[in-house]
Amino acid sequence: MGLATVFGSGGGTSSYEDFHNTDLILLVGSNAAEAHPIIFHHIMKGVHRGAELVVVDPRKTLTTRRAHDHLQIQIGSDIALANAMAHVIIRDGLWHRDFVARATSGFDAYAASVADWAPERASGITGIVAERIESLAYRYATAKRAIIGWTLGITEHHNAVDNVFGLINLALLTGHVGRPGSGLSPLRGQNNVQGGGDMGALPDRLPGFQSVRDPEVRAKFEAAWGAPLASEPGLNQTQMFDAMQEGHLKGLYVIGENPIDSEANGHHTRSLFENLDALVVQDIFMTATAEMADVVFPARVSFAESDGTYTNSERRVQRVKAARQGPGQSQDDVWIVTALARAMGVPWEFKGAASVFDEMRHLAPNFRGMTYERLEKLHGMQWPVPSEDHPGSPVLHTRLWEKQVNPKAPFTSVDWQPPVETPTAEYPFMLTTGRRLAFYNTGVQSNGYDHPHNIGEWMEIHPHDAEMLGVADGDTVAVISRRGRVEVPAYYSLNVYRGAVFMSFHFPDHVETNLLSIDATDPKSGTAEFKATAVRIETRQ
Amino acid sequence: MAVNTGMPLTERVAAVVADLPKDRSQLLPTLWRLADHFGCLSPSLLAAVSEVMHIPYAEIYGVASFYALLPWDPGQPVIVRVCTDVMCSLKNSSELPTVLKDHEGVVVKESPCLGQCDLGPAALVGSRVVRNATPGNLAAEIGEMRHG
Amino acid sequence: MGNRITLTIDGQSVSVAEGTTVHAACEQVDTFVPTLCWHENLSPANACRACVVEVKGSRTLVASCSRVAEEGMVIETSTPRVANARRVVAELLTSTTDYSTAPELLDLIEMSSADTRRFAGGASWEQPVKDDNNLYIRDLSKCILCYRCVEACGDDAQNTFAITVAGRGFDSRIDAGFGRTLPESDCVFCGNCVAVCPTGALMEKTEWTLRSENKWDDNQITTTETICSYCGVGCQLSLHVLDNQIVKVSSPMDHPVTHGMLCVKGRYGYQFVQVEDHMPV
Amino acid sequence: MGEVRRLLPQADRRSVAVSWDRVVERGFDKAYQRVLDMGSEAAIAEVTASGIMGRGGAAFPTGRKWDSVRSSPGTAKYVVMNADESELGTFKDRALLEQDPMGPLIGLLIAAHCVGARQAYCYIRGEYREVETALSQSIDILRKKGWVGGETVDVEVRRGAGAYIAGEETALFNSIEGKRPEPRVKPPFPTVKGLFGAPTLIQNVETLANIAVLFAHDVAWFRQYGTPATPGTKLVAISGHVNRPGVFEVPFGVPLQEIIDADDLAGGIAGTGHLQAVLLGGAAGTFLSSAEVAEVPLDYGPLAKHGASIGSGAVMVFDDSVDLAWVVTKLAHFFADESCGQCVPCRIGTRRVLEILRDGNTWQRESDLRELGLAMRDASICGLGQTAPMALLSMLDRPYLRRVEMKGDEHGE
Repeated sequence: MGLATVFGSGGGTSSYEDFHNTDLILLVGSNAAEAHPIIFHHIMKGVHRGAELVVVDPRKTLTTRRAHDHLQIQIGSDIALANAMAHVIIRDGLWHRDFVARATSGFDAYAASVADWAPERASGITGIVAERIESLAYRYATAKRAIIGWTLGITEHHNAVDNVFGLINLALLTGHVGRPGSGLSPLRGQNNVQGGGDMGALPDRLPGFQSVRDPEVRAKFEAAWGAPLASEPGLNQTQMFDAMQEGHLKGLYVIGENPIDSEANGHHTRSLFENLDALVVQDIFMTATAEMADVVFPARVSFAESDGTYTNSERRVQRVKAARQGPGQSQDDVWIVTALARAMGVPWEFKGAASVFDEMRHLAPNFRGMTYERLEKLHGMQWPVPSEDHPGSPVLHTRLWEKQVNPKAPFTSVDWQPPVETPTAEYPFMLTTGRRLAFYNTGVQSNGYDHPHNIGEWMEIHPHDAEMLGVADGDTVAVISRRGRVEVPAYYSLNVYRGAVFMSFHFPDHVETNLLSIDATDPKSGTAEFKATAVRIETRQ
Repeated sequence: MAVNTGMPLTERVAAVVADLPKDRSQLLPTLWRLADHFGCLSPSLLAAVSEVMHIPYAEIYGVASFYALLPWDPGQPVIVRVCTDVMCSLKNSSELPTVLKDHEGVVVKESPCLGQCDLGPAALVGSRVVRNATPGNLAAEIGEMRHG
Repeated sequence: MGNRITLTIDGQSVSVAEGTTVHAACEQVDTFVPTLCWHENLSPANACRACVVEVKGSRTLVASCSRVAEEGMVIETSTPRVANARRVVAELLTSTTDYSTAPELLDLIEMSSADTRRFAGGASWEQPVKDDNNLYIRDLSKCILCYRCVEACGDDAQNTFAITVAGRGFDSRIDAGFGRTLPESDCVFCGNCVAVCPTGALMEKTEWTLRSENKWDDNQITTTETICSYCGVGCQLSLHVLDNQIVKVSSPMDHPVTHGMLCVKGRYGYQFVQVEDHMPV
Repeated sequence: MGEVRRLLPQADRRSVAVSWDRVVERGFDKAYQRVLDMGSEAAIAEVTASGIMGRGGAAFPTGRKWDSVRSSPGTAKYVVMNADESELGTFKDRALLEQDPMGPLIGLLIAAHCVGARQAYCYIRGEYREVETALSQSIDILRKKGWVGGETVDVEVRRGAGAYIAGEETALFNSIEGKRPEPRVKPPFPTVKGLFGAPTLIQNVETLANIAVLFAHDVAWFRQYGTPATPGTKLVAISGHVNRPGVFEVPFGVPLQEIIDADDLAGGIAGTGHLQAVLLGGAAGTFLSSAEVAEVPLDYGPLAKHGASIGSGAVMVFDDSVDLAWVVTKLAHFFADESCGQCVPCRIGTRRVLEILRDGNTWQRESDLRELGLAMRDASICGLGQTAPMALLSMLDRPYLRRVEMKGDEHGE
């Protein structure tokens, strides 16, 4: 969202390979060693070649253990850090004057917006001493090449897009974008989040990030599809939930999602779904959501039982192929959607994923040069690939380094807002959530194998906090937020600071973590604030 | 999952090596310091070193298990290393371990050449070199070690 | 593309890019030099010494896998000294190790005419299989101490450092620290050690079980390349399928995202695909 | 010619070994000042002119090594004193450090100054704890004089922990770096990429002591002793069946027989009174028969003709009552225990050699032992594996040293 606004397309600007040849890697809100282990391999290759690794994370993680520097930031204070870094960079003249003048717009307003963000002020909010903020600003600004990577620690906040803008601003200020070894790298949480965006699974976009508001684009698709298209964006998920609440939205078709377990404020989600007139779920599992459905379409496992493509965090479009037969009457997603269309009276032909892809690439210039043959031969290709003789684009936005830059990349001033919930006497702890290495999301996939560390859900709590509460290592405690209550074993951990606790959301059958989390969402991206929930902890009587 | 170090031990270790830099090159001096302080090394001590120095536990073990002199025997016994290499063997040093094994609280080990070939048989009692070793002077040295 | 240098291999003049190893130079002229511990994606360990060649002017033989070619170097790959060294290396390894599932070692035995019984009968590596988790086993009777697993676990890929070479000399061994089981150790079960093991000392539990039941049949296994369905990294998977069941997952060593390495979910988290009762259909 | 006193001071010294007085008495203060005055380049030229070669065993020209480190690119450089003396039958560095620790230390400071190193290490064998203490005290004395620390060079003493292989220069670097002391592959050589990946000068204790006495005098003085090809003196450690075992300083070129027989040196054969053989150079050395001993001088060239080298300066003397196969078995035991385990020929080879010898099959399996030994010599990574079979091969090459086959266990193996 932030990247698309500033640069015109929502993809990471660098390749994994860029991590090998850079001088500074700044990870913010990312535990790559556990959430993106193979990207972490690339990061560490760079580290072994001399790059400095700095991690900003409220927790100590496997990633921070390998970092040269770990800034253990207070939950939800990233913008304060980013603005203070910008403050230092501008104050001390470390910014890239030529790049800023040539390739960006809005610098003056931005400079004014960070003028009162002295590191001392940010220190009080982030919990990081001012000298370390200054030092990081210097190192980032003076590095020959630098990459900022981030994950859900940045985007699962009520001000997620502002968080991203805060980081993009730093790259624009220093010219660390659009060059080999310098860039902005969002590490995507799910295997095809990028591919979904590529294919237009966004309310305001058609395939290839083409805007639905653009009449020329619409005309192109209308001609190809033989149907009129809405000229205004549809609803994002938050808006859908609001519409369900208000009773406008009465039917829902859910493909490959398990919102009953995965959405914040689980009790609320369930009540919304109960009030729907029709719920259709297409999935490979009888998930909690599927259990509520009026109709369930059994699907095939996309990566092992059907054909298609995924796009990864470096914009690499790669082939997915069926390796085995799906069970029983299951069908792949394209077949089900086609059959549904036919049942609704549209005479679509049953064609495979290849023909869908071919249609898409002829309509979306970024993908035009990708054929299935090329994708296989080259181990996937990184968009944009405008023609069939184009090699793909490892680095995005190199245009920013041309003599004439048009359009320019705008600075976006952002102000820090605390998390929607902050500790109170009644709810004195901040719960933050995240992934554990061996597990994934709501566990429908990762609970199928026998991992030696699978002991169900547990909560990490600082030993001093635990002792204060009279909680022994391993005791089961009740965790209560304004929305719900769960019971979970608490283990002592020095990975969290005092006042913070950590849980994952991998074992909803054991502990429904998301009953607690707040459904305050970012108005721009629709992402909920999973990372900051005020809770109270009670010993179980 | 890593060995549970328990905070107290980690903190104790941190205190014992407080003056040593925490970089990897100080690993062996750190192990020596801890061996001297605690009498011997142990798995939980190595786990504490891992925490304090940010070196993976297995790596520390890989290094520590290489060296023959680092002590692992708990109960603070006196370790006697008798050279049974060529030159000391010619002077019948290989008989000494048999004589010494009756001493309580003494662990006798055979050692490669101790570099005392002109004054063999040689032995190390703790870290003290005994030249022209006999059951008698070894026993005296062991006694001194225990009481002094 | 940098400078080029010229060297002589078995009397033949060869031009290679500066920085090329002697072994890679030999490959360029189709001169086969055997390797055991060397792996394309790992730092050379220099441990097995199967790849030694004679370099004119050098007192000892030279490990070709790590030695960088120099201008004017004169290399012989099959002198009597080289042949003796290779043969003895094969004989020493086979005297300690169960080499039944080690293809490169079997090749080395054949090409060097090694007598696998010549040094047998002494101390060996025979020991019980370590079966302490349901993802992979460790059969250290088959270990040749090539260091590959340690490097893959360490700074060449995973950076977990859960295992190390411990002890020394003949008693050197791969260890997670005081002989701990893997679940007790820092191991995160990515299985990258398994992926690079050349001897079958490390093996997926599924493969090991099927082999012990005589059900593993390479000719019946199909391999399909696809992409992992977990996080957004986009790792290429090779799904090995036997009787419509995924029995193993690996990744191609030349893939630009993975370089053959995966995480625990990608390598082992596939069981959900074939839980046949996952949906009442 | 007999004993010389250069590195080992006369017994009638007034000063104690660990003292500033000793530095002055030995002229080392003037030596150090002379180097500072003449500048690094001239000093290295003087080292080169002196013809000093490394005394650790490899006999590499010292001046050339210094030049190489000095000219290697890099801001951080290191010098290391290798005092990890653990070679079987070798104890000359221990004697030197006990009797005159200031000499090697001054040599170290001079070396650091000449190659441009700000950090030096003394790596000392773990068993030599008393020597370590003396060395640390000596460094403290030099620190108080401002010769160590501050703007000059800092010196850190590192104590080993019982690993012979840590005396191999690259293994020693790994040990200092906190890694397993496994040798590294060469090239790159330490002069280019050594400790912490930086250009490093590593020298034996005795070599550094020679540096100190050289600059306390001059090249002409230094070259008074020894041969034109091999100037100077050598410390030899004599043990076994001689009347006066100990460490002696002798000029290069002196006949081996004289070292054994001279009254002020080893004082003649003890035991049965009949010399059977000498094992020259330590565990990795070469057997010389009594006939060979009678004809060779202590010099690299002539010894090479017999396949031998001075090595660490160990001279182990055996009378004719000793079964050399037993000695070789002992050596095999040593190498099997001390192999780091990194490469196949050494890790498994040292064990197989030991097994064959211990089973008393030395002569029946002569060809297996030869081929195994040659593979170890040719294909091992480092000097340990490469030289581990040397004594065995030298015995196999000297049929007249064969005795009636005896089982190792008859000797209490």
